[in-house]
This record gives sequence, C-alpha cells and structure tokens, in this order.
Amino acid sequence: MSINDFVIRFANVNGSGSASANTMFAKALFRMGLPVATRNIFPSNIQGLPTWFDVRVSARGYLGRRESVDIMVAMNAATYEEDVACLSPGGYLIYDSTKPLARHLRRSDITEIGMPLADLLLSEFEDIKQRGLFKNITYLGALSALLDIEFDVITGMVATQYKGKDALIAPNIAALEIGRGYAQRYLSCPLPIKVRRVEAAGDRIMVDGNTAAGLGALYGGATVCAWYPITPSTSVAEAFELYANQLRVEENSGRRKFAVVQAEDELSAIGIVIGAAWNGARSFTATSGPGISLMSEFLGLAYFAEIPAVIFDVQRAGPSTGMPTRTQQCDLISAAYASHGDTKHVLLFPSTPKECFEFGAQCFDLADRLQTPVILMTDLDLGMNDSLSDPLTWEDGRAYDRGKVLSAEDLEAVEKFGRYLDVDGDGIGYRTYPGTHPDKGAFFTRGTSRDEYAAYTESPEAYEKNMRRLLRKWETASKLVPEAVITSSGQRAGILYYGTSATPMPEALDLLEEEDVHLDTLRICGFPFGKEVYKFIEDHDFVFVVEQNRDAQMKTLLVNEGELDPARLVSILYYGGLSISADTIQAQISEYFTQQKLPRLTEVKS
Amino acid sequence: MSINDFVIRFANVNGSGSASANTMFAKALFRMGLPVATRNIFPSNIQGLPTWFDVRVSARGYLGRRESVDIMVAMNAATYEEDVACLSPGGYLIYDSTKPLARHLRRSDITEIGMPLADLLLSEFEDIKQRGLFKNITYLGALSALLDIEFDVITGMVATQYKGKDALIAPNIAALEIGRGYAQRYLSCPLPIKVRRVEAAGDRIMVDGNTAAGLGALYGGATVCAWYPITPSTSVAEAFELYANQLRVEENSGRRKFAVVQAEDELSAIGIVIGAAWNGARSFTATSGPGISLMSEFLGLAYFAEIPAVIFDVQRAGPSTGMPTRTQQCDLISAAYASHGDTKHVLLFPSTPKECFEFGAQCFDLADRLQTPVILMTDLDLGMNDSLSDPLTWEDGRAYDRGKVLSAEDLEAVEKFGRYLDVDGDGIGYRTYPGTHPDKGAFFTRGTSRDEYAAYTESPEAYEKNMRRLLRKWETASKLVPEAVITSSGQRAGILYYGTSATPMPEALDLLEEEDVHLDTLRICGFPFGKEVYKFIEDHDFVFVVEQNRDAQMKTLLVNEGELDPARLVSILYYGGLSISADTIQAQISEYFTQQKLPRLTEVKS
Amino acid sequence: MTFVAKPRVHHPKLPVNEIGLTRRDYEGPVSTLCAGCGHDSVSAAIVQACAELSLPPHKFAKISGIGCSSKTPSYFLSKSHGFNSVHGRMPSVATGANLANRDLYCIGVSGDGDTASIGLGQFAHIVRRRINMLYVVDNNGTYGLTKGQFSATNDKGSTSKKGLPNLNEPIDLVSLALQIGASFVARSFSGDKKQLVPLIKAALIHKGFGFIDVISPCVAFNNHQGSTKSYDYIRDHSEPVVVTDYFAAQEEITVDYAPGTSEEVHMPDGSVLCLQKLDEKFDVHDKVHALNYVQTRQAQGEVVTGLLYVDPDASDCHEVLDTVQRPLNELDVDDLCPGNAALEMVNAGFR
Amino acid sequence: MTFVAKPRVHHPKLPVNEIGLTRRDYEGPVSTLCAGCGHDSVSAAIVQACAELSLPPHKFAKISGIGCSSKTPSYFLSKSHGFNSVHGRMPSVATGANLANRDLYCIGVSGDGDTASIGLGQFAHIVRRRINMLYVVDNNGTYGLTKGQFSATNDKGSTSKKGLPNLNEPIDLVSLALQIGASFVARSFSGDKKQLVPLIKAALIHKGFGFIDVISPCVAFNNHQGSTKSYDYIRDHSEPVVVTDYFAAQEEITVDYAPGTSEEVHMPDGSVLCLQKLDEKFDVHDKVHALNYVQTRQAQGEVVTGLLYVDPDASDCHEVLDTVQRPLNELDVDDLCPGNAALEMVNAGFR
Ligand SMILES: Cc1ncc(C[n+]2csc(CCOP(=O)(O)OP(=O)(O)O)c2C)c(N)n1
Ligand SMILES: Cc1ncc(C[n+]2csc(CCOP(=O)(O)OP(=O)(O)O)c2C)c(N)n1
Ligand code: SF4
Ligand code: SF4
Ligand SMILES: [Mg+2]
Ligand SMILES: [Mg+2]
Repeated sequence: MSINDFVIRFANVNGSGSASANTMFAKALFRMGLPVATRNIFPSNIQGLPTWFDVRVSARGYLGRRESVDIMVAMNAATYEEDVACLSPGGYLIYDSTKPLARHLRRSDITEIGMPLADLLLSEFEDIKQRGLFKNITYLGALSALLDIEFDVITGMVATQYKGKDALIAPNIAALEIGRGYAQRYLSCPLPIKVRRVEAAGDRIMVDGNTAAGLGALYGGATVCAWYPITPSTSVAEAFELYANQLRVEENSGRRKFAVVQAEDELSAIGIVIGAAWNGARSFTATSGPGISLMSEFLGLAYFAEIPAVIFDVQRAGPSTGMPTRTQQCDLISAAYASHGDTKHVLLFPSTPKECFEFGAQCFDLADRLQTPVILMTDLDLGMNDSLSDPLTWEDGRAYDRGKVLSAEDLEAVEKFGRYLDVDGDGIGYRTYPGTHPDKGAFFTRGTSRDEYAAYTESPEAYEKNMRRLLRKWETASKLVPEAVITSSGQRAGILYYGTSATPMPEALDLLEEEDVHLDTLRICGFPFGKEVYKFIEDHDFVFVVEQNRDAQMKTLLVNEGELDPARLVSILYYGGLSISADTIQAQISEYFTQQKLPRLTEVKS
Repeated sequence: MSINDFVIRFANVNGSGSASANTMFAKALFRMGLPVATRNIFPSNIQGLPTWFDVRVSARGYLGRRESVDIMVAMNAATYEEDVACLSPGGYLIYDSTKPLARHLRRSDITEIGMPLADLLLSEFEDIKQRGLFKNITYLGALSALLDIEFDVITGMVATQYKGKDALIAPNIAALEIGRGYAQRYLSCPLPIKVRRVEAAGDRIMVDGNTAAGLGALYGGATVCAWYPITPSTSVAEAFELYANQLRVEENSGRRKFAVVQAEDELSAIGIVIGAAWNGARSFTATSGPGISLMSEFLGLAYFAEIPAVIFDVQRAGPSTGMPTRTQQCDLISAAYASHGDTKHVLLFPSTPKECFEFGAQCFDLADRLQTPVILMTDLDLGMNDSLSDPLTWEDGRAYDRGKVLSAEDLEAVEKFGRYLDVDGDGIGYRTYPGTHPDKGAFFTRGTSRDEYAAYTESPEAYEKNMRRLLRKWETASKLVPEAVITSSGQRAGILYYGTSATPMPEALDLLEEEDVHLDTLRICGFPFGKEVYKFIEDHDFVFVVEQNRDAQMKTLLVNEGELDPARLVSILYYGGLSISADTIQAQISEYFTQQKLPRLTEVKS
Repeated sequence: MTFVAKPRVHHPKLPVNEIGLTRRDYEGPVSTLCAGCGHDSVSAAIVQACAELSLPPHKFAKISGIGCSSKTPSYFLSKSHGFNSVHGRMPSVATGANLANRDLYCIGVSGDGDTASIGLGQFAHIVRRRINMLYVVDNNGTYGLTKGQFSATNDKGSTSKKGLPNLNEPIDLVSLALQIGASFVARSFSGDKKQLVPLIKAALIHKGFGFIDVISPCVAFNNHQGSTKSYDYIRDHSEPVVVTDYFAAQEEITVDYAPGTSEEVHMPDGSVLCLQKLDEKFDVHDKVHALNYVQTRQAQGEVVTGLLYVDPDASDCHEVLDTVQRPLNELDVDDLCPGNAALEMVNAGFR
Repeated sequence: MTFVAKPRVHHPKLPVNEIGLTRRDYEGPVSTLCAGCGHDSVSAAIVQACAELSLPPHKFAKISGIGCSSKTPSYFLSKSHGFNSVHGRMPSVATGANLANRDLYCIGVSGDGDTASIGLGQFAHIVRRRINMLYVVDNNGTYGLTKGQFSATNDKGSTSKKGLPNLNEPIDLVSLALQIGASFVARSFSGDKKQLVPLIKAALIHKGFGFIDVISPCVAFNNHQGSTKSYDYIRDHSEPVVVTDYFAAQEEITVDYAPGTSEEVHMPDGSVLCLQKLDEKFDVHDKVHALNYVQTRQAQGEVVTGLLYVDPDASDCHEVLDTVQRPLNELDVDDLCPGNAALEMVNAGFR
C-alpha cells in the first residue's frame, strides 16, 4: 500500500493530444496538494512518433527523475514491448484491451489492467479524430477511479483547460465519466497505489522554467527581445511576449513598451540585442546550443566592446544537432569562453523556475553593471517541464541597477570623458548612451584595440592595459554573481552541483545517508566563482562534481579558473539526455567509496 | 665592432612601397649566407599609417624578435619621435636630413646619420610618385655601403624582384647607386656594425609560413579549397591557388585538378569543406579567429558526423577584431573545444615554415584517418613574415592515408555495413563515399544521434555509446598527432612551448644558461597530447609554459586533458601583439627564480 | 492504442525502367512526417522523376539543412548517401559535395525557414556559383519543426493558426533566384504531381543550378483558413503559366500543343522540354520578363507556377573553374602530388 | 620622410545652419583611408546633408560592419556615437539601436563585401523589417581592407588589378532592395555630390528604410582600366534617371523643371522632393517597374543612378510593432516593471 508516492508513465504517440491530458492529470494531483514533477520525453518530430510523459508523485517532495516506473499507461503500440518491459516488478500496466495482448508481451510479476478503450469510444464518438483525442481523457477518467483522485478536481481541470472554448467542456467531462465509470464498474478501485489530499505543495505553483525566465526578463526591464525559434528555448520568447502584451502596454495609447523581433537567425538575434544594449535598452535573446555557437563571434565583440547583452541558453543534448528534445548541461565551456581570443563570460545557473525568474531578472542588472554579456544557463528539463516552484515574488520599489551611465548633467561635471578609464579600480568604465549630450561623451565603439579614451590604437601597452583591466572586471564579477548555496555539517567530503543537477539531490543525499555516506553540499549559482566555492573545495578532502555532460565541463571551469588540483574533484556524470536521477548519483558515489575503500561513516573534520 | 649581429628597424608609411624594398634588404643578407629574420609590423589599413619592418641578423642564428634596435631607418615623420626613442644607446639613426632635425629629437648617445634623401631624389626623378617609391631603394643603396653589403647581391635582388617588368630594373639600380654613392662619399663607411659573407644559412630558404602551408595543402592532396579573405590567413589560399595553377594542371586538357572557391563568408567556406570532405575530396579552408568563431557550429557537426575537414587557423590578436595585424596564440580554447556540446578537435602546432608545409600536408592524412576536423594552429608572425627555414622536402612514393574507406569490392565482402561500428576498437568506423556501390554502403549522415548503423535514434544508450566511442577515437588521435620534441639533460625544471613561442627559445635558453638556469625543453606539436607530454611534466618539479595569450590557454588544455595539478605549470605569458622575445622569456623566468628563491645551479635529478 | 503505420504497398508486377529498376528502388524508408504533409508528396515526385529518368539510384548526393523538409532526403532514394547538415547551410555543403564529385546528381532539399531566413545568404550565393544541382524548397510559409512560427515566405496578412496576421512582407524565392541569375527557375505545388514531376526531371537534367520553389502545405501548422499556403488557397490561386512535359533523348514526343503557344526546349543531353504557354506573352528565356511577370501577378494575388526561366546552355561551376572531367574525389597521390623535384624548384624560388 | 597629412582647412567665416552650427560641427577626425578613396567623398556628402538639414549632430547613431567603408563612421559626425561592429552584421546591430531609441537618426554604412557577401542575409532581412534608417553601401566592387579580392557586386568580366577577369555574375543590391520591398531605393556615385547629397537628405528624412547604393571607387585596388567600378568607367556609364532636389518644410522651392517630366513628392514631415525625370516613362512609385527598368538597362551595360523608388507613406518597424512613442531606452522601472500584485495574479494562473 503506497500513498502519494509513485511514478506513472504515459506512453503515447506525439501529435495525438496526449500531452494536454497528461498535464491535466499532473495538475489535478498538484491541486490535491501533492508535490508532483512532470517530464515530457518527446521526439524531434511533430506527429506520429513515440512520446512518454512521466509524472512523479512524492510524499517527501522529491522532484527528480526516478529510474523505476510503478504505473505504465501503455497507449502506443509501437513501443508497447519496451514500455511493458520497463515497468517495475509489482507495478501496474494499464492498456487498451480492445484487442487481446500478445502472449509474449505478458508479464507475471505485474498487474495488467485492461480497458477496452477503442471499443468504449467507438460507441460514444462518431468522429474518428475526436475518438483519438478523447481516448486520453477517458484513461484519465479511469485513473481518477484507480488512484482515488478527487473527481471534482479533475473536472475542474477540464474547466480551466477549456476556458473560452466552453463547447468542449461537456464532451470532455463525458469522456472522463466513461473512463471513470468503466473503472468503477469493472476494475478493482482504488489500487494499492493511490493519492490522498495533503498540504505538502503549500502555496507553491506549477510552472515551467522558460515561462518563469520570460517573466524574469519582463520584470527585469527588458524592452527588446530578439530571437530565433529553436527547441527548447522558443517558449522563453513566447512567454515574454505573452505577458508583456498583458502587463506592459501603455495605458492610454495601448502601445507596447517593448519590442519583440523574430529575427532571421541567431546571428541577427544577438546583433539586435547588442545594438539595443549599446543604445541603452535592456535586451535579450533566448537560444540553445547551436545558437550559442553561431553567436560566438558577436559574444566576443560584446566582451571586448563591453556591451551588456543578455542571453538565455536553454541547453539541449549536443554536440551538433545532437538530441534536440533531450536535456543536458553541455554548453558550459562554449558559453563561458565563447569566441576566439581571450574571452570570458558571466554565467548564471538557475535550478528552479523561481530562480529562472529571479536570475533571469538579475541578468540585466549584472549585465548593465558589468557592461558585458551575461548568460543564463538553463536546460530543457527545467525549461520545458512543469515543476513545483515557490511562487514568484517581486519586491516593489526595487530599482534597476543600470550601472555606470553618465547623464548629460554628469558629463557637464566631467573634465575629459574617458570611456575606458578605470576610475573606480573595479575594472568598469563609465559609459554614455548615444544622444545624451550635444558636445560631450560621444565615443566610437569598436571590437578593435583602443586606448582609455576610446581612440583606436595598436599600441602593445594600451592593448595589454585594457586586457588586464578586463581581468579586473572579471574579479569584480565574481563578487556580484549570486553566491553559492552551501550546507555544511563538517564532513570530509563534499558534493557540488548546479542547475537541474540539484533537482534529484535531496533524494540522492537521503539515499547516501542510508549508506552512511554524508556529504556537505554546495550549489553553484554563478560564474566566475566566488571565494566561497574555492573555500568549500579547500575545506574538503575531495568533492564530487555532479553534471550532465560527458566532458565534466563544470570541473574544467573550476580547475581552470581556480588553479585547483583536479584530483580533488570527482566527477559524477550522466549524459543520456534524460535528466540525471538520484539513483545514478547514489550509484556512482557509492561505487567510488567502494573502489577507493573509503570509510562510510560520518567523520567530523578535526 | 659587431659583425653579422644586429637588429635594424625601418620605420615607414604603409602603401609607400617600403615593404618590398625592405624585403630586398633582408633577402640580400640572406643571400650572403646570414641567418636573417624579418618582422613586418603593419597597421590594419591600406595607405598612410605607420609601419615598421624589423630585420634581425644573428651570427648565432637567433630568429626571434629582439627588444632592442641597433639601427633605425626613420622614414616616417609621424612616428619619428618614438622611433628615435626606441633606438638602443650606441645605435645608429639613419634619417632624411633634407630638413634639419628638431632639437628636442636629438640624442647624444646615438650616432645620427643624415642623408638628404628628398633632395637627392628631387633632382633625379620628375614624377612625385616615383620619388616616393625610389626613396626606399635609395636608402637601401646607402645601407649597402654602410653595412658593407655585397653590391652585386643587392642588384641581383632587384633583378629577381622585377623579373618580367624589365623596364623597372634600370631606374631601381640607379636609385640604389645614388644612395650608395652618397654614403660612400659623405658618410663613414662601413659602420662598426656590418655584415660579412658566411655559410650559416646553408641550403635554407626564406619563406613565410602561409606560403609553406599552402604548399603543404597542395602536396597533401587537397583538391577543394574554400575560403574567405581575412588577415592574416588570406595568403594561404592564394599560395595554394598560385602553385596549384603551376603544378596541378592536367597535361593535355590544361584543366585544373583542384577547385578554389572564394566563398561568401566563413560559414559557407567551412560548409563547402565539409560537403567536399563528406564526398571524399580532401578539402580545407584557411581563416583566423573571427572565422573560427563563425565556423564553430559547423565544426561541431563535423565532429559528431565524423567528417575529415581541415582548417588552417592563422591566429591574430583577439578578442573580437582585436588587433588584426598583430600576432597571438589566442584561439587554442576556441579551436580545441569549438562548438556547443561535448566537442574536442585535433590541433597541430607548427613552429617553422617547414612545419607549416609538413603538418599542413599531414593534416589531411590525420583528418582522413580520424574522420574528424583537424586544425593547423599557426599565427601571423609565422604566417606572414619571411623566415629562415630548412628547404621543403617530399618523400616521393609516399602514399596518402585515406583512412578507413570501403570500396565497392570491400562492400561486397561485408555482411552488413555499419557506419559507426567500432570494428577495430580504435573508435573509428568505416566509411563509404557516395556513389560507391549500387546496393550497399549507402548511409545517411546527420548531426543528430544515431545508432551504429547510422539510423536515427534518441535512445540514451545508443547516444552514450556513440559518445564514448568518440572518446576512444580521441585516445587514438593522441597517438597519431606529431610527437612532442624533447631535449633533456635531467634538469629539475622544464620549459614547454609551441608554435612561434619556439622561435626565441634557443636565445632565451642561452640567456638563462648564463644565469645558471638550466631547463629541459618540450615543444608541443599536436593536441590531444601524447603520453610523452605528461611524462615530461611528471618528470619535472615544475614546468614553465610559454605562450602568447593572456589566459594561458595551452596550460588550460594541458590541465584539463591530463588532470594535472596546475600548480606544477608556471605560465610565461606575452600578449602585446608583437611576437614574444627571448628577453621577455628570460626576464619572467629569472624573476620567478628570484621570487621563489630557487637555486640557479644545474641540479641533476637523482 | 494509436497505430501510425503507413504500410508499404506491394505491387507484385511493378513496371521496370530502362535500367531494370522499379519505382521501389528509388524509394526510402517510411516517412515520419505528419500524415498529409505536403513534403511527402514532394519526395514522392522526386522518386517518380528519378525512376522515370532511369538514373542509377546510388548516383545521387542528397543534401539538406534542418527542418521537416530537410528530413525528407531520408525518405527517398535510400540507395544513395544523404547528408542532413545544419540549419540554413545546405547550399554550402551541396557546393562542396558537387565540387568533390561532379558525376553525382546532387539534390538539395530545404525549407522556407532554412532557405529564406537563416540560409538566405547561402541561397543567393549558391545561385551565383552556378552549382549543377536540383535545389528544392518545400515551401510551407512556416517553421514546421519548431511548431508554426511565421517564416519569411509567409505572406503579409496571412494568419497564424491562432488567427494573428503576419505583419511582414514575404520574400519571394522565385523572384530572388531569377534576379540573381539562376539558370533554371520554376515554381510548383506539392499537390500537383503532374506539374511537379516533369519540372524535377528537367531540373535534374539541366546542367547548372535548377531551382524549384514547391508550395508544400504544412497540415499541422499552416493549412487553416486565413493561410495563403494552405491546400485550398493554393488550389484556388495558383496560376500555371507554362505546362511542361519532359521527353528523354530517345523518347517519342507525344504531346501536341496548339501552335504559337508551344515551344520545344532542347537540353544539352538531347532530351526535350515541351512547353505549352498558357499565357502567350510569356517568354521562358527572358529572366527580366519572367521576374516582371511573377512580380506583377503577385501584386494581383496570384501565385504563378510552372517553368519560369531556363537557359539550356548555361555553364556550371565546374566549367567556370575549369576543373578536370574526372571527379576530384577519385584523384590520388599520383594525380595530385607534384613530387619532390618540383618542390626543389619551388625551394629555389625562396633563395 | 613620407608626410601624409591631410590638414583640416580653416574657414574663418563658416556659414551657420538653422540650429547655429557650421559644417565643421558635423565633421569627424581626419580619415585614414587612402588619398582619393571614394568612401571619403561619401562621408563628406553625409556631413553636408546633415549640416544642411540642420539636424542636431549628436542625435545620430552611426553603425557599421568591417571594411574600409565601415571605418568611415569614425570620420564624420564626431559628436555622435558610433559602433564599428563585426563583418556583415551592421543590419542587426542597427536594428537593435533603432529599436532602443526611435528618436535617433540611424546611419548604417557598409561595404559591398560587408553587405553583398557575408551580410547578404542580414541585408535582405533588415529591408523586410523596415527599420527607419539610412543604409549606405560604399560599393567599390572589391574587398578594400583585405587588399583587393573581387566582391559579389563586381561585374562579370571586370578585371582584377593583375588583369584576371571576374567569372561570376554580380549581385545588384539596388535590384535586391527593390525586390524585397525597401521603401526608398537609390543609386549614386561618390564622385557626384550634386546627385548624392539630396538623396542622403531624402533618405534621412524618409520614415522607413532608405537604401543608397553608392558606387565608390577603390583607388588602391579597383580603379584600373578593365574595372567597371573605376572613376572613369562610372563617369562614362552612369545613367541618371531622375534628378532629385530636396527642400525642407519651410524652404522655398527653387527648381523649375519642364512639365510632364517633373514631380513633387511630399514627405510626411512636410519636406518636398522635386524630381526631374530624365526618362519620361520612369515611375518612381512603381517598384516592379523600377526593378524592370534597372535590370533592363543593366543588361545593356548601363548603371542607372538617381532615386529609383520611394513610398513616402511607408510604415516603419515601430509602427508595425506598435511601440510607444518614447524611446524604449528611456523607460525605467516604473514604466517597465508590472510589480508584485500583477505577479500574484500570474502565480494564480500557475495553480
Ligand atoms: C542554428 C539553428 N537554429 C534554429 C534551429 C531550430 N530549427 C529547427 S528546424 C527550424 C525551422 C525549419 O523551418 P523550415 O526550414 O521552413 O522547415 P519545415 O519544418 O517548415 O519544413 C528551426 C528554426 C536549428 N536547428 N538550428
Ligand atoms: C568574420 C570576418 N571575416 C573576414 C574578415 C576580414 N575582412 C575585413 S574587411 C573585409 C572585406 C571588406 O570589404 P568591403 O565590405 O567591400 O569594404 P571595403 O574595404 O571594400 O570598403 C574582410 C573580408 C573579418 N573582419 N571578419
Ligand atoms: S509539422 Fe508541418 S511541415 Fe512538419 S511534418 Fe507536420 S505537416 Fe509537415
Ligand atoms: S583600399 Fe580602397 S577602399 Fe580601402 S581606403 Fe584605400 S581606396 Fe579606399
Ligand atoms: Mg517551412
Ligand atoms: Mg568593397
């Protein structure tokens, strides 16, 4: 008997309307107060290929991917065999029993729950397309009975979903009832796995990271968004535009206080962002790996010409087109050192939708303050799946930090304006927006070497001086990016992670605790790394670094920027394109302890 | 009194024909058997800005840049002051005395040698443009007397230079004689600094690295060259085309056995290279930093789709447009890890024109064998300046290694062709060219994940397996790239360098020896690094790493790929855009020994 | 369960072509595009054209960018190599492939996003380079694979699935190709195989750059009312200007058009295009005229289709570059390496 | 010694314009281009046009790519900000700049390499986006800064300095701009200031995308005999089709053209373009016609110059996007941030 604790997987065909039905399922559980996490595993294709939708319900609030499946709703003939195979022993298989199951597909260690879905719908709906769509709703109805979901919550979901298209509400509810009725009549309900209303979700919300990031840009004061469609980042720009149209329109005129341009490609998108940022507007683009590659020449320009461009990189599995609908954390090196020559870029690593919002907004302050590109490094797993998140909040009265910008009055007071003078010793000069003053403060921006007064030069000394100042600015950046989040109980070993590798961490740590492995933790939020990161590493004998790429890219950054001995960092890697699970982390760490013959007891450091 | 040992600097205005006169000067000395090195320091501009041309003559054969100047030929009014200032005490200043020197420009610690050049030419040449051109030749004539250069060698140079434009020979020789005559009559000739015929240059040649690299591509069997103009790489493609037109034309038809395409940009250039390489032609492009940035998406495709593309990166000072006519070694990270996702690329590092030729040719064998991009990392200093080099040689009968390519007959023998099967355990599959066989061996190439039979898949296991195979291939690559060049006398400390940082090394080591600093040396020739590189580092207490960039990019690669403790690598950096000098290396190393209070005696390791 | 199977129909007695192959030998594996997608019809037309031309199915190079359209080369001609490269860069990859082996038939397939947005520069420049290939754009006015954004060929005023109008002027690829100087330019419709197949044949045989802009509706994102790239809209607004029939060299010419409106174009390989001009004044050999015609009709809301321009005597890239007849990828060290003696001469020049 | 000084001439009594400034206030530092380079004349024409229009010299944004041409914004209007960006990407940077502050006059300067090769895609798409700016190409048919390679606007058959003929067809930027839908299209010659200055004025005042292709000879690499972009060649082959005079809103119109061949175009700000048509049949408001005209004359070896097309009522990007009148870069947190209460409503939607 298990309450509020299971993984259910829906195996469907994409383009068949299943995603919205499955989302309703997840959201209904959420509305019953359960912590739920969803993961949509979809193909790079529009219609007709296999897709899976995992919903994890966890009484303890674990939101990471789990390797095992307790309930399989197997609706795709093409993957039926593998779907049945991946069900955990003791699990429940829900299938369409209109045709009998082939003998070789049957398993004795699971419970098979057949429903003649096709038959049920055949009698109810004439239209073949409708039958397809309502099939998903029908199994949802059955699940409500099987899992003991409050029915009015589900019907409420339908009402929310089809608000404005009211004609659809009744047939959907009818379909729900067909499923529920069949289950109540013919199946033993509820199953030993079921749900029960709790208050665990609290005031939390369910939202995807991209929507939150789009809202972050909106609240952060972005006025120019230039983008080019690419999975999994498209919905960032779409969310920005959607909410800006609602919340950022001039009162009387109805005119827009923002501009969204779907550019012809990523080169153009970043160029627009840089042009707008140079001209004093907060601007951003959203893209994924291939876009970062294409933007790299421009990113070098922005670094050297000192332009506050903001980029949201929603990472997907590379290299090249790779697996565009799978998740990874694999663009760290290409983003951190994007462009030829000696370049370095500021990165932020959100772990939750709320951080997508907050860091998303903060990017603009940082970019303006540091006069350099800032890249938000999120990924498909966080960006495109609905996750449980604390509600988004904004402190009214918070001002934007526009950085060192001289107004006409400021310029009047300045003897001789020098764009690249390091007046304050923090490596950051003062800039002016075009058109500020009739006589003072105009300068020529270029990607070529110049002196402190922005005059072109090829002098080795002037060049080197400028490059050293940029390193000073880098140092300043390390103090401004969000600090790492640390928990410490004085263990000998630590574990370090970032972004979505944090999601399975509470569960992984609990699993490890059970094995008497105790670790202090550090979650990286920004690059360049603050002192606290290096101190944490120094304070531990060795530190695990968890990441979702093959080449241990965060480790590379840590070692390279901090002059660390790489031997002290032990990589825990997963790069299969699904999100890393607690099981994977636990297994690799456990293995390491065994191999290194390390003791597993808490050892408080002397 | 100094014989065959000095640095002479010509300060001119660009677009005034000085480069060819100064080159004749250098070549004349070379023809007298002297080891000479030239360095043209030119602006990113076509006409009217300052340019300097350094010629170093060294009896000991040192070819690196030297910081001090013994003779200054100051022909540019705009830079006169700084030019006079940079002359070493005791040096010689040659200037146009038509107008008297301003008092504040005079120095008592140098010898001023005035020649009324403008006056001399005024009477000889009517045309004002001719006067400008012949002025350079006239000071050349004077120098022949001042430095005791064999006059027939110089006149011979003129004859070579103007072969085909015979009408120009006589007036040039007349101009030479005007200068020589004036010097012999009015100046005390020769100076204590002078030259004398020796046999030190041997059978060596004087050639720039780009020409040698273009020849390397020609000898290496490249048939498709696609490029886009960019300083300092343009002359690679031009040299390839020039010599191919001479040496690679079909006998009877006169048709070309190669295709050169000036593409519309670098994205297109690399696309053409990849398309041609995929279709079985050896193909390459030449570019510089901005081009590498633009090519990075395509480089990721070539890595993942396993296409043997060859790129010659002639590095210039970044970031961004930076200093396009200055040299650096600053594209290492962007080339090695070009593209998003987990990518790594093979790099070769030539140090001399001969290696530009040899490695240039070898790139094609390596790319075909490894089925991956190979990037030749040269730079402006090596690429655009004439250097002394051993003659280029080719072993007749040497075959091209086209790698694992199946012919129609091979395919007949194969049961089931699997493009990405690791049959040999070296991570390299067998490929087929399009059109090989009517029924077998065709496959679909893509930048997306696929199984061993080239079928599209999003399976995590298939993806991971493929990515691990690529790491195996990387391992194979480390055994195939040119080995590091090591000299060892069992010192405690070593010094590691690559590319043009090797040029000043003999001199730097001699200077250090004088200070009782003795170092074993290793010159890196390829990436991924071979075992010998790590062994060298292991065998020494610490190792200096000499490079011409700000961010110690080679050190980053060494640490990252070898899991080294970065504390053992001490960076010697110069990034002012001129080439690194022996003085800089010596000073930094000496400083390190002093700071670390290290003993300076040879200590043979126990 | 949802079964999405597009079964391969078996024809027990498929007709064979001149080289003894059936249509099946030119097909590919089952498409994974949406049922009803115009792109699948384009693929089918390519299969038919290649089969009818009796070209050896392995002697093709199929190149594409990224998009639903760019996936299609995996669904036809499975005996030939294909290369699904990166977004917008098919033209450069195809250029390289053609330079490496001039003997292969090169087919490039792209989408309107792939060609008219990110790839516009490469498109214009491959036209200039006169690569000998068939360049097909599966033009649906939308970004299918990224789920329905407007593409640059989407007409001003045409609406999205949600009903929002497009505010930007379209880029007309046919006009662009004509203006930049393509030697073969046509427009067609995926739903009109009768028009499309002869055009594909002619473009394949044409020596030089053969461009066909195929309106190919996206049933998932751009086939609604309000779209100007829907099946219905194109059926209503397409205005064929020339009907083209293709006859191979030895084939008997079996069409008989009214005199004055017809023309025979003789291709260098001996094959013949029979043209029936539906607008008498239309001249298929005058590109300025064709451009003017297309633009004028477009201003009137008509979509001109058919063969718009052909220069049967055009030169291709290999002629311009004067490369050898043998494919460059067949040359080996003996052909390519000038040897050490030559190098010694080269060295001498550096002394 | 070589003295290369281009001294600034002093005019003791320079005339002042309506806002009390002299020509000097619109100039920049001394150019570092080659003496005689056409680009410097274009810069001078921009200076003259801006001064005559009495526009505040700091209210400009000057954007360029990379090349000799792209350096020129540092040599005019030194009181305004400039941005020498990366090769071929001026259009995108200018787009961003214009979106951020619609009140600045935006001048983009590019080269033929910068625009017709690497930047062709961006060029086509900025036309589509209707950015309100003056876009000038200093067109010399060559890559000046990289020392004389053929560019994509170099005519077929035109020779290099070494005498080798160009084998590729040119890309004609004027035709491209017309065809893609630019609302103001002109061609001129750097050596013809009388023609060029009014065109620059008109393009600056034009609300929308104003494109001027200026043939601007490169004395270092493309001014020899055999070049079709040399001073001599253009003087011989340029065919002005329309003479344009620009009159500001209050100004008295002082030209008097023969009736039938003249036309007054009224710009939205009240200024007037007086056009004298040298070819009576030429219609400056019909882009299909203009394109046809340019292409036809081109085929005859003539370089049509002058104003080729103008739509004085064109809309610009800000109208299409319906942005607020205030420049976006002036809006601060109070204008931009919807505040926490709104966020709570947003949160509610996620429950
Ligand atoms: C560099 C890059 N940017 C963006 C994408 C995402 N992307 C994939 S397909 C596509 C558009 C395809 O549209 P189209 O070429 O019209 O093809 P269709 O799917 O409509 O046939 C885009 C933007 C990508 N793959 N690569
Ligand atoms: C990405 C990139 N590729 C190549 C270059 C080298 N480059 C500098 S200027 C130039 C061509 C300029 O030609 P054009 O735009 O016609 O300007 P012009 O000098 O003729 O005025 C090139 C190719 C570069 N700066 N950046
Ligand atoms: S989304 Fe559109 S273009 Fe893509 S396969 Fe489906 S119908 Fe075709
Ligand atoms: S090289 Fe040509 S384009 Fe460049 S400045 Fe000189 S004349 Fe002008
Ligand atoms: Mg499309
Ligand atoms: Mg040019």
